[in-house]
Amino acid sequence: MLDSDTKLRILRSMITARALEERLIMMSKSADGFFWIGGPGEEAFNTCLGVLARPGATLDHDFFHFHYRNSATMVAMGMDPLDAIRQMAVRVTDPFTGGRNFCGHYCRRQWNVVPVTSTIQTQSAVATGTARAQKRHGGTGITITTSGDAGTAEGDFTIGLNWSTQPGWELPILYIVTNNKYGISTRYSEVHGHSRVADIAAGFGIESHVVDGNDVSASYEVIASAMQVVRNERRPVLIEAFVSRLHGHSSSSGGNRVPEGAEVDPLSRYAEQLLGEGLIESAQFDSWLDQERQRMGDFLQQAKNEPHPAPESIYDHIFATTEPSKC
Amino acid sequence: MLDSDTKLRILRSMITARALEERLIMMSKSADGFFWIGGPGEEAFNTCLGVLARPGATLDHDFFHFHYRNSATMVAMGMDPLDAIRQMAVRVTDPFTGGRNFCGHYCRRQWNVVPVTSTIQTQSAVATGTARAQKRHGGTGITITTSGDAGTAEGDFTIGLNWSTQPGWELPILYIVTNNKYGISTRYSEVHGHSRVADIAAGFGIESHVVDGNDVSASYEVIASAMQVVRNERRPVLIEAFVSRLHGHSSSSGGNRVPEGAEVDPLSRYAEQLLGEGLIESAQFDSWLDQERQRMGDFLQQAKNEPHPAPESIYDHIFATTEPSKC
Amino acid sequence: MLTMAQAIRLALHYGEEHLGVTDIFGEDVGPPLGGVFTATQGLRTAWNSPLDERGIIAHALGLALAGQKPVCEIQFCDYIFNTIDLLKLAGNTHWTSAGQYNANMVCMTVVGAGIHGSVYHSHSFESIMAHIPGWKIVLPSRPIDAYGLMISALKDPNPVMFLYPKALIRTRGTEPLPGLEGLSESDLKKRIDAPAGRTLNEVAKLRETWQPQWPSGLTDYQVPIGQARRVRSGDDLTIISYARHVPLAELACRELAAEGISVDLIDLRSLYPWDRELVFESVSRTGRALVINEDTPVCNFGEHILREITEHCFYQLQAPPRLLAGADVPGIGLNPRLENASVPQQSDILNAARTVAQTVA
Amino acid sequence: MLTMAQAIRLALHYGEEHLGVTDIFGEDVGPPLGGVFTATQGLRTAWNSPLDERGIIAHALGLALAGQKPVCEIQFCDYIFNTIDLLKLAGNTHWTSAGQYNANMVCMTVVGAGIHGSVYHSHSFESIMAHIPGWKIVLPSRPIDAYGLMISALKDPNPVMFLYPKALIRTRGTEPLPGLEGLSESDLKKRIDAPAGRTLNEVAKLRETWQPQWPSGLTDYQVPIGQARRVRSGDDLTIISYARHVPLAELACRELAAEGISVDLIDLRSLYPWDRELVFESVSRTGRALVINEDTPVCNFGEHILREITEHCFYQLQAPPRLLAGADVPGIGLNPRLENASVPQQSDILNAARTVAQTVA
Ligand SMILES: Cc1ncc(C[n+]2csc(CCOP(=O)(O)OP(=O)(O)O)c2C)c(N)n1
Ligand SMILES: Cc1ncc(C[n+]2csc(CCOP(=O)(O)OP(=O)(O)O)c2C)c(N)n1
Ligand SMILES: [Mg+2]
Ligand SMILES: [Mg+2]
Repeated sequence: MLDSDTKLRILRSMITARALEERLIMMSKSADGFFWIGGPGEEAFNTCLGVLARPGATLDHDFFHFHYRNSATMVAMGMDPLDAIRQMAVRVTDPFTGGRNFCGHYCRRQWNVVPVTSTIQTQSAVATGTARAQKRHGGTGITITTSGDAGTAEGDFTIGLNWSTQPGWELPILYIVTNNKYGISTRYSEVHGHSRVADIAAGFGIESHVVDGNDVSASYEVIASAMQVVRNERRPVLIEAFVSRLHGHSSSSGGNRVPEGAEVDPLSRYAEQLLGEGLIESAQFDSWLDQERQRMGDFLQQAKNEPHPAPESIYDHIFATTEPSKC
Repeated sequence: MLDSDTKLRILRSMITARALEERLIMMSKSADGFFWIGGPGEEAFNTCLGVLARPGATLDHDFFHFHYRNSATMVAMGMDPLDAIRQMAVRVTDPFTGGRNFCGHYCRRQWNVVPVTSTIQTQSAVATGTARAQKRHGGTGITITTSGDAGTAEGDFTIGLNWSTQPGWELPILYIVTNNKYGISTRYSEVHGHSRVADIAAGFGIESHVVDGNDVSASYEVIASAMQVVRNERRPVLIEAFVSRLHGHSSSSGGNRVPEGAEVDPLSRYAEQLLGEGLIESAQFDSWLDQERQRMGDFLQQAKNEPHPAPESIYDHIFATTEPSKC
Repeated sequence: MLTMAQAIRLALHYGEEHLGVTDIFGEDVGPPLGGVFTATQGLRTAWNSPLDERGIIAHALGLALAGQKPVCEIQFCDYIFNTIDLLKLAGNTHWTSAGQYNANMVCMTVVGAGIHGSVYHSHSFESIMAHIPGWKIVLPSRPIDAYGLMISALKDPNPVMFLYPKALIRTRGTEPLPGLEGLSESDLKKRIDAPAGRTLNEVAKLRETWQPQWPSGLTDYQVPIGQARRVRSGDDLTIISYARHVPLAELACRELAAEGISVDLIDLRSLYPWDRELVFESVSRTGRALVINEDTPVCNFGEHILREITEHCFYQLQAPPRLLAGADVPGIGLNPRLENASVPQQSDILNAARTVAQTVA
Repeated sequence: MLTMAQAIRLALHYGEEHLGVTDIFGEDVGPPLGGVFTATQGLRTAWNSPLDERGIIAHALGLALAGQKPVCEIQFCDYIFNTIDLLKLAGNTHWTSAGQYNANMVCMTVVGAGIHGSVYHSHSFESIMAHIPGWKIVLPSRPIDAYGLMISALKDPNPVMFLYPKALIRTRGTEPLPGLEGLSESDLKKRIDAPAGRTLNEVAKLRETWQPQWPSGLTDYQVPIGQARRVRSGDDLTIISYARHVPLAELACRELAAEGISVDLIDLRSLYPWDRELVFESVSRTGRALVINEDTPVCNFGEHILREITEHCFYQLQAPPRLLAGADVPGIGLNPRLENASVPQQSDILNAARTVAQTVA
């Protein structure tokens, strides 16, 4: 059971994440940014993930191979939302890619957040590499990888499962599939004969759990207990979390708003729960949300004043000249 | 239960297949051929498969996406072993590839035997295409694809499983995995955490069976009943058959003979069974085998008299100039 | 006039009705979306595949082996690079089977930058593709060529890679499509563009009952594979380009003409086979050649053309022939300053053209 | 003298002991086989992967992201073509992360024909590889270069593709390896070649207890990436080649010398970056250039070199520079008549060299 402090921390982090996404969406519609993709509708699950994760720069910390909808996780891990706004504003101050890549494509070496790649599902296979390093190293650091439901059709999904179950080299990976029932416009049920992605993991002998990703308490618990297994038993576990996709697939897919009420909003749901528990009051929630919205607007103003990358900088960082510092 | 005629037919076909493989191996060691790869040790299972299959050139016939160890299946389907010897002798009369490809790389359009490709496991994914055509067409023609155990680690294996279980488009595919417990030098148990390949199929909701592929009766039965399901219910089934690898991986892998007795020889085993049943006599068996060995030697002489492909023929068949005749 | 997306859609429709096309499939290719670039809206045989490029190419190959005529789509060429082995298989099927089978399939995918696509929606693919034997490759720059090349691709018994430039998909052509000369833009739109909606659910609902009103009069108008188009005639310099850089080069040519440089501008349209006769004839005459594309420069398709030009027109060359290509960098940055520095812009074309045209030994 | 397989093995051993190599893996790379070409026998960190090239490259990238130093092998380059997207990812990791991460990994794989490898054990890979930004690419033709390039690759913080020609793996070099000058061939073999056996079981049994006796004295001898080697000096013609065609060209040069044609023969050794200075210096002097390799000709790496040569040495060129490459066909046929017609032979080299050397305008 979550204590009140944690509950409030989660709620406030969800609020920040939502306000951030709202701002990024606005930017994609104005001249302040281009393509938007992100995670409104996934805040409940992704925030819990961020709260429970252990970011850092060593093998004793966790490694993160994220899907492009993990802003709420980054926020929960302590990311300054300004950084995400800088990325959306394609400024050189974008600390993840220097104005090179889309929003949501995080990368932060100090936190073992490896580059988010647009190539769907390759992260499942790449994750086995960081996990092998961690297995060899010992300790309780784990590798966490997230993906959507549709992407699990790529061979790389089962490649990851297979490589993480090699005899003697079972890997400490927490596989997370956020199932929002769609890949862009294609329904999960149209192109998947198995009703649960989790079934596939079972075929590889991997423990798996299905959870309502819009339910904070359930998500927190399943992540916490799965992490405990992965951290201590050094073997993979998969969680399939059913989540909402509140703003459609992205800024560029036809019809990107979902009709009001068609999908659960995890933020309102959690707010109502905490209201019901008497932990917060309605006005308090509204003011927190307003504050965060205001803050994101201020961040945008700040980011807009920051420099663009220089044209000739395209030639920077093609080749490294020195060895990276060791983990 | 198999009747005596079928039993004898299977035995004789197995003898032919064995004598063919022996000849091909000899050719790889002499100047009569190059690289050898094939199926001594898989004759029991692969012969039953050939006996039960329905080769032909239409969608009502079966489609074959073979592994490179299916000579016994081709023999059972009626292939003249001379043709395989022509391929090993890289003569232009090789009806499968015209002297272009390795032995065991069959291709026969009249029988819906699509090109055997050296790229391990791609056939699992390609097979879904012929099966879709058959599903749409109706009837009882099915797609059969075979592969080894190690190759199931490729993503293409699960890609095939996934595409053959699309809702409303469950495909009539018989997946066969001949598990000889090795990929070249690497033991199955060293690189697979799941003890049965069949488990993976189950994750996709695909019915699967495990069989001793060195046992003719068991193999025949499991293939027959699986085929019945695939033909009539138009959905995929997978069979994992445990087989021997009597001459090692290929002519070029280090140490290619297995020690005498280390693996079951399905041919001797079946011969002994039929001897026990009084269906054949020992001398009869020996003479059949001798005859076939002799015949393969004669075929080699014949093939050696046939022409080589001409150097400039490398430019033939790069592009087709007319549409293929319809299935 | 129609857009390239409409032209492709119409050609595919013609293919379904008259050329035996059995399957048009890929990610989000079927209803309700009809392709992220709308090129497959309303088509009878279009369906949604799993999110799996390897499965898509393999499935198309299998369909072709079974005598079907599939058209598959890879949503962005940026995501085709996990299938190169399968493309090679399709390309060697006829040869390896000594002529028994052909891989009678078309694969379509969008290429190039120009829509703020960032690192993974800006790739070019023609150079690697041209290195895969057994395929024909086309890459139109105009709606009418897209139509004619698609018809040719569908009629060809070999695997054909149909590339098209994502930046030009919505641009209207200036030539009417043969057979549809009488149809107005808005009429065509009303007939064949699927209705829009504010939400995916609304879109799905609207399109459930929607049926395109395919115009009658469509013909099998073909642009033969291998035939380039002379966009402008000139004597001082030959510019060879394709796709998005054809209209850019055309603009540049006008400016160059004002400066007294008369350019022979060739839109290749087909990259394999390509129109060697037209190119050699032109370069032999002008003595100066500039190839323009946006792929990265090492093993760039333009280098192939330049190698052939140098071999065949060596004694006519009056200046070093040049390649103006994308920068040799691992990606196209999202910030427009980065993108503009990475793929040839109008000013780069002018500079390169002037250099080649004005060099004197 | 040692073979290339031994040279690679020794360099990898040096890498394990002194350069922080953590993992050497791939299909059949670990015990008992130690690689189908024996290049990884006896190595402390070698292990067998699943049969899965995508998994191999992805895993190597993951290890590199975690600060390990992996060397992965793709058994034959013929099977690397399902991983091009992953190679691209490795190549853009440093750039896309704005310098935060580097993919500190080496990938090794054998290339080329010459062992009756038929359609799928004869591929070349350098042309497609060179089109993937962010990688360095090496391709030795001699054991000593294989050693020196592998050491350089292991020291380089970037992804390095280590290609080696399968036809030359067992050929002995003529130069001793620095540090091992005193060791005889048979001693080296006894020390580091794993014992053979008649059956796989026997092999496995023998090798269970076997330990290589690594020679002491190994150094970090390096061949700098990007530095070509002048194999012969000459004035009439520059031949630029690499891999299996270097010894073939060397033989041809002797014959040409007898005919009075003196050839400057350059073994590139590194393809990205390549030694432009040496090549331009030579071609500027000879005025004639021939590039030889066995990859298919469209978007061939030699076309890249020729484009650069034409651009930089245009006014020194006295004859059309030429490419002698593999035939433009979908595969190498198994029958030797087919293979010989598909990849450049000795006689093709002589003919091409004579043509370029003797052409007069
Ligand atoms: C390999 C690859 N193929 C195609 C795409 C284009 N694409 C981007 S997102 C997407 C749908 C992803 O669906 P899902 O995996 O369910 O994730 P979601 O967006 O729903 O979170 C597609 C097809 C891609 N980015 N990468
Ligand atoms: C994609 C690919 N990778 C690697 C190889 C090289 N190779 C040929 S056979 C083989 C082992 C195959 O093992 P398995 O799938 O168990 O089949 P078996 O040979 O045992 O029947 C390997 C690695 C290949 N042919 N294709
Ligand atoms: Mg989804
Ligand atoms: Mg096996």
